[in-house]
Amino acid sequence: MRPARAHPLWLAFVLHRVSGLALALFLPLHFWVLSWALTQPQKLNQFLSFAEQPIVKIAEFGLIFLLAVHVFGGLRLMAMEWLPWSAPQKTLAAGAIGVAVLISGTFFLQVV
Amino acid sequence: MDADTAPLEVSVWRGDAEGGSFQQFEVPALENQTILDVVSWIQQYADATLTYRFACRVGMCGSCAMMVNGQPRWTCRTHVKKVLRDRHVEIAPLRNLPVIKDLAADMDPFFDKWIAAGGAHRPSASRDDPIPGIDPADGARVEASAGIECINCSICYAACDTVAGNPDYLGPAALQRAWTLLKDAKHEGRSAILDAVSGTGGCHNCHSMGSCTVFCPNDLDPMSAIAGLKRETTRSFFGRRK
Amino acid sequence: MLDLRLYMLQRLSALIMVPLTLGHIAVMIYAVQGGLTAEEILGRTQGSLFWFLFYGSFVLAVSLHAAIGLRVIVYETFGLRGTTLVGLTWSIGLLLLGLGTQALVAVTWPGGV
Amino acid sequence: MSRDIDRHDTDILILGTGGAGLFAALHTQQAAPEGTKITIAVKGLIGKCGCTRMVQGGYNVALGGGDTVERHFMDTIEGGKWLPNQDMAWRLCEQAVVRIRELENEIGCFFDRNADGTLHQKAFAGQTADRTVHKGDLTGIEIINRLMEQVLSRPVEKLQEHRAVGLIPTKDGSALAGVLMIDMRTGRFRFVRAKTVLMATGGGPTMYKYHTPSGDKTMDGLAMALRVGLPLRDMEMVQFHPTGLLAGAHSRMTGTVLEEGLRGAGGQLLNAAGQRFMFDYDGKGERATRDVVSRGIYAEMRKSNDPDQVGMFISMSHLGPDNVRARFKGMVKRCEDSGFDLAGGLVEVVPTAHYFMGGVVVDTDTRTGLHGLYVAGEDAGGAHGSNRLGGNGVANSTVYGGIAGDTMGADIRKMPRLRDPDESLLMAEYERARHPLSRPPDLVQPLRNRLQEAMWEDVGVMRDAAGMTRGLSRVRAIRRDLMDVGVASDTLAFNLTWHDWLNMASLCDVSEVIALAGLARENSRGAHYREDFPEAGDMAASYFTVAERAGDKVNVTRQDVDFSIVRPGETILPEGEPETLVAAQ
Ligand SMILES: Cc1cc2nc3c(=O)[nH]c(=O)nc-3n(C[C@H](O)[C@H](O)[C@H](O)COP(=O)(O)OP(=O)(O)OC[C@H]3O[C@@H](n4cnc5c(N)ncnc54)[C@H](O)[C@@H]3O)c2cc1C
Ligand code: HEM
Ligand code: SF4
Ligand code: F3S
Ligand code: FES
Repeated sequence: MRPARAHPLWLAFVLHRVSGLALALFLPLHFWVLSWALTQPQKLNQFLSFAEQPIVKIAEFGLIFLLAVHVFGGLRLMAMEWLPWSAPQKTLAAGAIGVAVLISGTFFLQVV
Repeated sequence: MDADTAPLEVSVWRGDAEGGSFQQFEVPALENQTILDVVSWIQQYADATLTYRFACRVGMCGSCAMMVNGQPRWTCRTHVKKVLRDRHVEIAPLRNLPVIKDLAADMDPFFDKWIAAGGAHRPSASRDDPIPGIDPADGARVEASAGIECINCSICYAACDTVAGNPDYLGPAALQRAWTLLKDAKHEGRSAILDAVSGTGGCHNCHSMGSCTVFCPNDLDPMSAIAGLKRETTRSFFGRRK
Repeated sequence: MLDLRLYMLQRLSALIMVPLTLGHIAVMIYAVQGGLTAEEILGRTQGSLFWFLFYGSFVLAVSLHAAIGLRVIVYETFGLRGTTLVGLTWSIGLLLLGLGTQALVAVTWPGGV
Repeated sequence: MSRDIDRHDTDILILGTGGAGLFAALHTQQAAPEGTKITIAVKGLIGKCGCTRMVQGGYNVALGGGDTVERHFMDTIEGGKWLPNQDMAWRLCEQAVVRIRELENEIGCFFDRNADGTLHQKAFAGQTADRTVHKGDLTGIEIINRLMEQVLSRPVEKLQEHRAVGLIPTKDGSALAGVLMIDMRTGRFRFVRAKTVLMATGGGPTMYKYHTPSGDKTMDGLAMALRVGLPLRDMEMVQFHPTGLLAGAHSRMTGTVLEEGLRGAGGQLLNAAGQRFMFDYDGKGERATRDVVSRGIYAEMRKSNDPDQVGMFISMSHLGPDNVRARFKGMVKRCEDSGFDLAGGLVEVVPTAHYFMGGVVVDTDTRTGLHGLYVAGEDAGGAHGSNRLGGNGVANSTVYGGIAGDTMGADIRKMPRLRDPDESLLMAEYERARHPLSRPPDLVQPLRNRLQEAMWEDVGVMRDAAGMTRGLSRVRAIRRDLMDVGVASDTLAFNLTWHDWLNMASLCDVSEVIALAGLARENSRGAHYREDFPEAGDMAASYFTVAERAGDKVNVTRQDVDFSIVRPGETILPEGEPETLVAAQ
């Protein structure tokens, strides 16, 4: 009994929620790893070299992608809410994802 | 029987507030048949106890909305051809509202929220005053007029996942009505509207999913109206009320 | 659920984070060239008031922002409400703030503590 | 058994939430003393049923610019072919001016404006001034939505999906005690006592094969009034709208209105051979008044008499499909949803029963002959005589609904207590409504189809004595058969089939009166056209019909029209006033 939701704005919402959620789950881990800098720098280094593995790179790519998607998606939302209403929301949503792909792509190209 | 005259296979949700399940019916396929006609045929000829609701038959009263193949629709204006999948169609009561019986939902929560959103006009003049001259092309009036033809059918309310998850949320139609009043030069005490839509169930809960706008059979755009409310409330938050 | 106050907090914290996250991503793109080491990171950040303020405001903003965001998700998907919900919001916020501060100190405090 | 009836008390009870019911609720709240309990009961959901919501064209009101209340009044009287109760018509025209200001200023409606900010007004057929205020072609939605909001936001008790089944007088018969209802959602009976009751259930000639009103309207009010012995006037007067959609007998879309404006804009009516025919019937062609065009289409249908090709066609495409699509967006979309191409193709149309001019005899304050009972809106007879002008229907329901509210609010001050019902009459109504529950279940719908055929064929657009007599016996036979059709009684909660049965009972009872009144009027006026008496008769000797039940019989008598304001052939317009202010099309 769910309405068909496969329309662009709903997908944009899901993407924003999933990315937000993923970021919120990732962030404590990130903070934790960083805090090793103080107490166990060698462990941090171990981690960082472990992070050189391709599979981890791909995961990082995903993470940056999510962050970018979330940021630009969020900007889109705030633009829609606060700036005088502009109709082509769907284009904006797509644009935000596009930019995200671009940035994370750049990042990916940098690391490999 | 050829493909055109083979009966329709219709799954209809039967039950009440306690719960229920789908029941199958075979309904003769006829020309110019709407989903309301299908449901009516079942009640008139197959199962006299089937409950549903309609009044105007032409998309004006907004009392015949149901879920058709999982999507909210005015059944009186939904041609069978448009929704038939392989001769099959599934009909259920409108989502996000309590069920009274079978296909009839209880619309009271929807209207309670309409009022709670400040959706009733407050007069700034009386019957003894002349009718105010208002330029129909005035910017605010154009915005009000864009949302005024809502027939409170609750389709958008049923389509919205925020409503599904958040029982306090006033929902798209009520908020859109509040927006039209905010833009109505005749409405007294417009700041009261901003308060009414800023509470725990207010416009700020909307995630701009846009299903309301996609599904509104009247081509209205509650999502933009809600965005407008967010903008105005934000402005007043910073004390830049005009 | 979300009233105007929480909404403004979430949006404002998001706005603060926009330049911060974009800046962070930019630095990362630059920094990862040739791999990352702890020394490299710390060399850049330790003892820098700029980076302290930069990441400090991020930690503050994100604690607020994520706590409110998760509160909405938990409310809408699990129907949690009342004091449980408020408690959960605060716990998430404080957890993030705590871990964040720890990381912040680790990365930016001059010469370690 | 009376234990099966919930008892409930209120001070003021309103039946129906159309323009009349909702306005009454608001006005009575303003007029009644503090602490008066007001209850509104309705067969559907508040504001979402009834016909006021379906008003397209608009609201007649004289707002200057040359137009006057006098001119509106004269149009109403002449439109009604001198049969209207003139005092009622006058009050309608006069109060419409106040009501429209109230709708705009207090209720919050916004009607279409001219570029200079004044109200836009247009002319329906039969009017001599641009008088009709509107909101696009969805005027009723604007009016009812705004009214509904006002009522929903006030402390009025709401009994939704409560169907009134009987008016219950006191033991001595001198006054109304209350109303017996069925709470449709639970299927339980509820008797509501009230000091004053407004009946505003909106008539609704849905006993015709083709009809426009909403599905909830089935003449319940007039059938109830008949049973308590109230006189009903002008019962032969059924207005047909010329262009109802024909989509097949099985579709609820059938009969719904294709708007008047289509013909106004130049839409053409074609027969099966693709030829225009309206000029054979009237010099104005498709732009003639509703009754004339309805008869033209009906006559043409009878001529062709082809069971496979029943209706005529409306054609718009010569105006340019894109132009039509732009100008009649809603109509084009509506047709499209039901599978027709209005902009580019042909849409099959038939005359369709639209409005019921007949109703309960009331005074200009909506009081009836039964103390405590008030009637307003389409349930009340008199204001329109033999024909209602387009735009006078919603004006009538809102004006008189408000007046009813004011009157009840004032009268209740003189009514210190609730009255007790005649328990035996209460039980009789209860038994009447339960009748089908003790018979073997059978289908109700075939009877409804039979009734609609009979009324359409024999008491429809064109009538004669033989036809109406035949119609009468067909209706009576159907009524008898109805008494043998049962409804399964295991689930009474929201049992629509039970309500279909009750609808049929009301429709049959009123259909019989329509045929009797039709037989009693031996001339042709307005909506009533007799092929055996095609002349209008002497205007100065105009009479209206009054039907009243006596025992098991309904008697129809004739009463002379009281020309209290203006006599036929005269006018109250000042000398030298032009005949019409409408620029010739
Ligand atoms: C399609 C259409 C278009 C029209 N267009 C115009 C127009 O452009 N201009 C114009 O002036 N007029 C128009 N009319 C006529 C106009 O709508 C009516 O004259 C007027 O609105 C009647 O108002 P009312 O309040 O008397 O009844 P309604 O608005 O019909 O309301 C009747 C109410 O009574 C309720 N009811 C019925 N039976 C019971 C019962 N047993 N117990 C409890 N409640 C009951 C109904 O559910 C409903 O709520 C149009 C009518 C139709 C059908
Ligand atoms: C940096 C810029 C950021 C911006 C502009 C931003 C913007 C937003 C906005 C506008 C919302 C509200 C969405 C809605 O109500 O529909 C939101 C929700 C959310 N954000 Fe962010 N955000 C940012 C960063 C982050 C970060 C870093 C995290 C993770 C820790 C995060 C986690 C969340 C979560 C969990 C939600 C809730 C999602 C939901 O309600 O569906 N955000 N964000
Ligand atoms: S906005 Fe559209 S979908 Fe929602 S209630 Fe109004 S008409 Fe229906
Ligand atoms: S679907 Fe719901 S979330 Fe907002 S944009 Fe519409 S109300
Ligand atoms: S029956 Fe009125 S909108 Fe469908």
